[in-house]
Amino acid sequence: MYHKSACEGFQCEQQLLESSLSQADAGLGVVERLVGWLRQRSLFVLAYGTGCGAIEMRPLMTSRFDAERFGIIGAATPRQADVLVISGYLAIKTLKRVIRSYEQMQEPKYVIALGSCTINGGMYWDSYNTIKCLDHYIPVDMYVNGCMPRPESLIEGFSALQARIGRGEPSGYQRYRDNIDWYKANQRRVLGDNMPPAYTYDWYSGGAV
Amino acid sequence: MLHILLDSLAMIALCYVMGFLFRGFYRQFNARLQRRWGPSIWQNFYDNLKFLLKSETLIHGPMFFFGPIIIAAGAITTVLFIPFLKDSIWLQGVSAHGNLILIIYLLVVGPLGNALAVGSSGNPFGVMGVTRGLTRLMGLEVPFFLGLALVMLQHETASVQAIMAAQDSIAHWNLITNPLAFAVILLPFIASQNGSPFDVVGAPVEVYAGPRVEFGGRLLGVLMTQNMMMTVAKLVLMVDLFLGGASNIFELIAKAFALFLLTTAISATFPRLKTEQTVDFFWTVPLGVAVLGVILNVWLI
Amino acid sequence: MEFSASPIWFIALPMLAAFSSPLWVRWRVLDQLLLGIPLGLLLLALGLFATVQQAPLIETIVIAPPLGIHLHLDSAALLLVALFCFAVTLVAAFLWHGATETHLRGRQPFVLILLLLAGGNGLVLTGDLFNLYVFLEIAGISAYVLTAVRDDRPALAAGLKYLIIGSVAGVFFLLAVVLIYLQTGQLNMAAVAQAFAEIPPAMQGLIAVLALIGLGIKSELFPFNFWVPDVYRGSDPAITALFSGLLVKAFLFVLVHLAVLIWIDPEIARIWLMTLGALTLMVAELAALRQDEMRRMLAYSSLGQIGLILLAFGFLHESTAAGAFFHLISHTLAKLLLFLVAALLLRRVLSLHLDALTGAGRVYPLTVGLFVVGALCILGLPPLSGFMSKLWILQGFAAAQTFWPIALILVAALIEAGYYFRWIRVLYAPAAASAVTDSKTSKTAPESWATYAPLLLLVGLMLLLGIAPFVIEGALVDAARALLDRDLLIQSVLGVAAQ
Amino acid sequence: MTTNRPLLLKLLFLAVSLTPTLTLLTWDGAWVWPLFGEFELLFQLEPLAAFFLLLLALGAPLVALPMARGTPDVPTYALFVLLLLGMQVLLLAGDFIGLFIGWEIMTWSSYLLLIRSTRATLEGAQTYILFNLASAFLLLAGLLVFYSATGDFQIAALTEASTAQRWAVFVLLGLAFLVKVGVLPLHRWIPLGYDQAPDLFSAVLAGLISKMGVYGLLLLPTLFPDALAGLAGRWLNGPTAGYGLAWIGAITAIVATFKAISQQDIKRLLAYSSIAQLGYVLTALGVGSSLAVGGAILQTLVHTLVKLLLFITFAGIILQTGQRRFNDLGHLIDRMPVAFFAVLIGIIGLAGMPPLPGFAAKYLVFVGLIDARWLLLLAAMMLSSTAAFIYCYRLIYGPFLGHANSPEARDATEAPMSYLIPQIVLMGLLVLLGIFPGWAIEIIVDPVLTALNLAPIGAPSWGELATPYGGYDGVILMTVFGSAFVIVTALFWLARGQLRRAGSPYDLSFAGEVPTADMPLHYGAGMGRELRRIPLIGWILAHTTTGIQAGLTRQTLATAGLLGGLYRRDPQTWILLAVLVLASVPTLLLLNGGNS
Amino acid sequence: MLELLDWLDRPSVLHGLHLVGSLTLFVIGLYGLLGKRHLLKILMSLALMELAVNLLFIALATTSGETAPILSDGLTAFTGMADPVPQALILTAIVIGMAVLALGVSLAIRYHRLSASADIRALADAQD
Repeated sequence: MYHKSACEGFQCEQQLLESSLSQADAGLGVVERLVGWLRQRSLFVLAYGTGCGAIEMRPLMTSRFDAERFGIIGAATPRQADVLVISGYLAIKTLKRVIRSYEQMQEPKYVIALGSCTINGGMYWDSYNTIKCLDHYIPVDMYVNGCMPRPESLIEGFSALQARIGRGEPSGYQRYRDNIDWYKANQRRVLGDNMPPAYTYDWYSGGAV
Repeated sequence: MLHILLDSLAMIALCYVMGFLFRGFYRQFNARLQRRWGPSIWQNFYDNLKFLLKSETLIHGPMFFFGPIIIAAGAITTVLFIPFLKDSIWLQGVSAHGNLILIIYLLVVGPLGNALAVGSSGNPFGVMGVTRGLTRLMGLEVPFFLGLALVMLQHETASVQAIMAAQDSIAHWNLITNPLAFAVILLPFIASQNGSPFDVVGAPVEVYAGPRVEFGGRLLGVLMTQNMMMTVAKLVLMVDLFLGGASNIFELIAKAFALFLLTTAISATFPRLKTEQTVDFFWTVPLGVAVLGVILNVWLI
Repeated sequence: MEFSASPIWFIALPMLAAFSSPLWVRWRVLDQLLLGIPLGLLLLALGLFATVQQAPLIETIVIAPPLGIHLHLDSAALLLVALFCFAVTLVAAFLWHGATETHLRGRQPFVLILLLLAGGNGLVLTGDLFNLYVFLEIAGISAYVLTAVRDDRPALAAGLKYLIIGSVAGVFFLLAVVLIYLQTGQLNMAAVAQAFAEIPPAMQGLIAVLALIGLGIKSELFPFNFWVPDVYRGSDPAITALFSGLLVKAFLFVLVHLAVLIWIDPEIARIWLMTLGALTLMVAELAALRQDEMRRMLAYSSLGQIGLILLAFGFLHESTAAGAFFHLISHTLAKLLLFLVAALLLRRVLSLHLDALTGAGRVYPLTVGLFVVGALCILGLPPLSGFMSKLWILQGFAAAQTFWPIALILVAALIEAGYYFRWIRVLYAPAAASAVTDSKTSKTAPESWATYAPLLLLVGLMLLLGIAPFVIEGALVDAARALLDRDLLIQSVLGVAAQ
Repeated sequence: MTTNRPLLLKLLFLAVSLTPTLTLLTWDGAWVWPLFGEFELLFQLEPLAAFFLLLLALGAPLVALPMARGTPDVPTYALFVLLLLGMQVLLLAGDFIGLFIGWEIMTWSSYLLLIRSTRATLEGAQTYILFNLASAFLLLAGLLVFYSATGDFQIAALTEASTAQRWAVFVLLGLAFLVKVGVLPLHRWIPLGYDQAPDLFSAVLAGLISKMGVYGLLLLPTLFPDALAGLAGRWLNGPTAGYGLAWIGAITAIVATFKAISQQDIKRLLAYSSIAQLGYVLTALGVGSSLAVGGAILQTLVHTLVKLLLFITFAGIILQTGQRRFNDLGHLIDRMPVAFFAVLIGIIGLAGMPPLPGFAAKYLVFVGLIDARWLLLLAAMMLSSTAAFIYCYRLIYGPFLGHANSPEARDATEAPMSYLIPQIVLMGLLVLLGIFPGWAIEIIVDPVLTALNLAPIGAPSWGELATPYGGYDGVILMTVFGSAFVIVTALFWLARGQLRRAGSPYDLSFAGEVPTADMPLHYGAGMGRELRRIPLIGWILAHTTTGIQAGLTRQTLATAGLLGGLYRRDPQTWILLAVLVLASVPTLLLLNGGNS
Repeated sequence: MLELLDWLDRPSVLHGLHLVGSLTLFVIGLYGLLGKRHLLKILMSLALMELAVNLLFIALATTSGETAPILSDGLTAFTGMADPVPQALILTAIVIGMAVLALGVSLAIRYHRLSASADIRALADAQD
């Protein structure tokens, strides 16, 4: 948990990431197991073409690699999507759209980040207008490394995500919900006043209807 | 009472299962045509259940919530007003209290209810989709209804059961005795199934603007469910009207599947039309054939 | 002196009263007499209906016809006389209460209105052609002066115009009378009627055309009625009400009467009269469409109705003629109402132009409401009398299987609706024009109910005749019979049957 | 006591508005009023007229109630009472004179009511009155022809008339009633009039006055011995003359529907939809069979209820917001829920969807058309009734869904109680009739059919609508649909997960963008515009009769100017003309051979 | 010469001459009415026309040799007298014509005083 009193800056973020990834299996009931199984068999992907990685989504979806056989299929709008794929570097201008799209997705929702740029900025590490570490802004469930990662690795990534879903492991959206202040603070740091409107997430703190 | 309840449940269940399996088949069929493996035939179940089990659903007000409910209720009502079997007390629903014209109108009750929900979401893209849908409906309904009217005229009744009962052998199938009517109806029927090439309205993946743009979570699951049921309901209606109905459930499935295969083949072959092209097409080709059919049926016979 | 119910009273009494006006001025009973005389005559006329129904009253002056002059009071004449007396009574009542215009008070209008009444009555009653000419001029002269009585530029211009065109009409009519006398040696209408057929046809035609022009000008028929809008526009609306309600009707009656009486062949008379009527109707209604001045518009509408009445009379059938009489009455009622409304409006606003009256209905609801009622009556919309009279005429045509006049009348009514409803719409326009409200404050005149009483009486009569036309049915049918039955008239005057 | 005067006035007005009800309940026997000659007015209540009187009895108090709101407007009250009087005279009349009197009183009093609106333009008012008077005069002409054939004005069959007379009566009276109903191309007064009339009065115009045209059209076949078939024989399974009428109705319905779709103003849209709906009625009347006429009667009833409901509701909305264009309203569903349900019920009735009685009416008409084997007409009707879905959707989307597009729409509140009560009553009636179509057939339609010498349709039970072509049961339909609705809702609530309401109307899936208030998010104005790309619709929408009418007006005015030019102000010209006539007549006679 | 006078005395010739003369007068009056613009001239023309009609009447109603229709000493029978009716009528007509003319002239004078114009076109130009 992120508490301002407990830690400061980079250490806290590191701590947060480690704790979420290393969470142990909770005891799952039959229903949860079934639900998880169904969820992992059907992933609707909002393939948001933010960067050059978008080019790799086409072979993934079409006949060559045919992601549909794993139940992975495109979705037109964030409302229907389960997985948000951030395909490559993320300009600050795009970040706002990505955040908004992510917040508009219905839980449970997952994020797959594609390529090195999302991990550490990659070749844009010193660019003034790309973000370096996506995880500071939205919770990433799966990083797929490479520049660019080939469709095979993407499938690998999806499989890993599916496995995690099947196991019922807590995923990024819960983290986002729990640490909304931190994420928002980070977002505000790069976006300034140009933040997405608050009404898409403010019910996190206000309680559900 | 209990009989009707059981019967209704059986019809709904049959529709649900048949619908998802048929759609699953359709996906796989399409994938094979595209030299892919395609998803499992059960994939639609997974999708549907996943949506029904989403933990969060966003609504835009009460009407938005009730829209999918109305459309689902409409689908169930439609299913129950269509007799599935002939000469049987099972799978009849309440079809004795309805008729063909009522069914035609019931087919559009749901979509219109859903259109309200789309409107109340406030998303202009959704409303654009609704307008496209209504436009397509306007286009397809004319030849569709005219074809049905030819059948009604032929049998001088609007009761589906009576029409079914009249087709006691293959030679008396309306497909044989009134092929023009079938020819008229086939393409509008595909359009009413939201099948390619007339599927620009609710293109599930490619087109952003469609009636479902704001639906997510469990509401989308409800929408998918009714869609599958409606598909089967329309297929069964066609079987009843043109393929002589069915005496048992296997015959029903076989005939419905045959018809489904035909529509699938057509869908997979032709590229998508724009809405106004669709309407224009329906008002020229099928309507032209229908007028021909009217001339043949009314004046020459 | 024993009072006898003689037709001479209808002419003599107003004349006597008019000529002894200095006396009345001294006694200050001008207003009372102006109201009382026509009212008395009206009562007299009403009392005479039963008598006249039996046989026409004939008053010979000095020598018996055909040599002498006689007054011939039959049902038709009596109906008109009663109508004229009523019209004058009503206008007198209107003028008595709250006529703010000084030129409409006092001796001059008193004399002139009574003379007009005498002239009108004389025109209708007389049985002698030259006497007819004299009454024509009496009525004419009083009308010229009444037109000009306001004594300002427009009124004088209108009066002069009226005088010139009226004198021309007089000359033409006189010429016709002269020719008739020269040809037949007779002036008595009945005698002329007997002798007319022996005149050479060409001369018959010439006489007919001359008389037609003379009377056509006076009775405002189409190719001769171009003066009407100007004169109606120039004179005071209250006076114009008399012209439209009294004078024209008298001349029209004379025209039809002479045509029926003198012209042997009813077919030719029918063609001429109906053609003229139809032309007058259509041309006037169409021309009225673009009028932007209320008095002009009413003038054209009046012309149209005259055409309609002539069309119905000209058919020379009993039922259309009865309808025409009815329409004559209801037109008089409506036009009185409309012109008096115009007079009322003119007391408050400076101009009766369409633009100046925009939104007047929201400022003067009662006055403009009365205008609407009058317009509805003219248009022949139930439940007002205009509807019943039109229906009567139309069913007369329908019963005779003649459909072109029906089509014509209905089309004309539609055109008429076009402009009347335009006026109504503008009068009730939502944006109350500042002109109306401004002039109200400047020329304010609190109106008493007495001012409206005559108008409301008119509305009541329209409603009564519209809902219960049977109350005057007998009089109308008798009048139509008397007008159209040539033989009966000749017999009653000369004591012999017509040839 | 002066303080109570407005209240007393209102109460009096409301009481008078109940007179049609009173007439309907108490009028029996015949009342004769003499006119002149052998003519007399005969007032008696025939079953056909009783049906229309029922509509009047329903509509009048429901409109009067909201009308009585606010400071008393005496002229309006008086004119409304006159209007009611006129319509009652029309309906009670047993002869054509009475019918015509009622017709005319209705016409001019409605005109005077119409121009009380501040929106009425000269063009609109003139169009309204001239079309209506033209209709009245056609009626008059027709009944004069009728009189010339029978020598009587009593409404009875023309047994001894020649063919020419029959056709004349048919064409003249038919045209008169068609103008009132507003078929194309005689419809132009309807959009203008309905649009510009005072908002509540539009309800009367659409709901009641136009029905008098239907009354006339129903009366028309009774004038001929063999109904419409007596005119020109039969075609397929129905009367030939009716086939023409039916096509007029169908084309009217199609064109008016597309025109309605393209309107931007609510009241204009409703006006065009009225034209279209009455087009269906005309089609059904053309068929002339018991089923179709029954459908027509039911459709008349439904259309009255629906149009009253919609116009009163929208009058309430206009009252509350001052806006009347689709683009200026929006998202009133939260603030005016009753109005929303009223319009919802209204459009379901308008579109003829089950389970409301509009469907029963359409069902009967469809079956009638199939029975008559007039299938092309069926297609035409189907086209217009499915296209009607689009304008129905606009009706509910524009004002109630989407985004509030004006400040007034943003802060509107529900209309006053006097508007809501009629809405609720009408909604209840519609739903009731929808659930019990058989009842409507038994009680309302069959007496009229019997009076028209047609076989009654009959109904085995209240809920069931039965025809030789099969039927349906409104109760079962409603039960099944209701249970399905309840079950699905219950299942939905039982399933896991939470529902969350969007925090803002702008929380939209918008391709990642954030929509703002200045974006055109409300799709109220442009809806249906893309239909123009369909050739047929594009052609229809590109053509109007405005030009014809304007041309006619221009020509008439030009003629008027020409003739007015004759009326010069110069006395010498007048004299010259007189002299010319004097000179020309002998010349003409001479040329003619002097044989006069 | 006497023959000429006798010829002229023949009723047909005399009447013909009177007819032509009075019609000429009538036409002159008509011309003045149509062609002149001054109000007084117009009124004079009117008078002229009326005069023509009167003349025509008188002239055609008598033939030469007839005496005045006055019963006096020696003249006790109606034979050989002119028809008295036209003369009586014409007297009336002249009086009426006088009255109209006087009225017209007085109106014209009033009008001239008010508008400083005696042109008939000015009358026509009076606008609303």
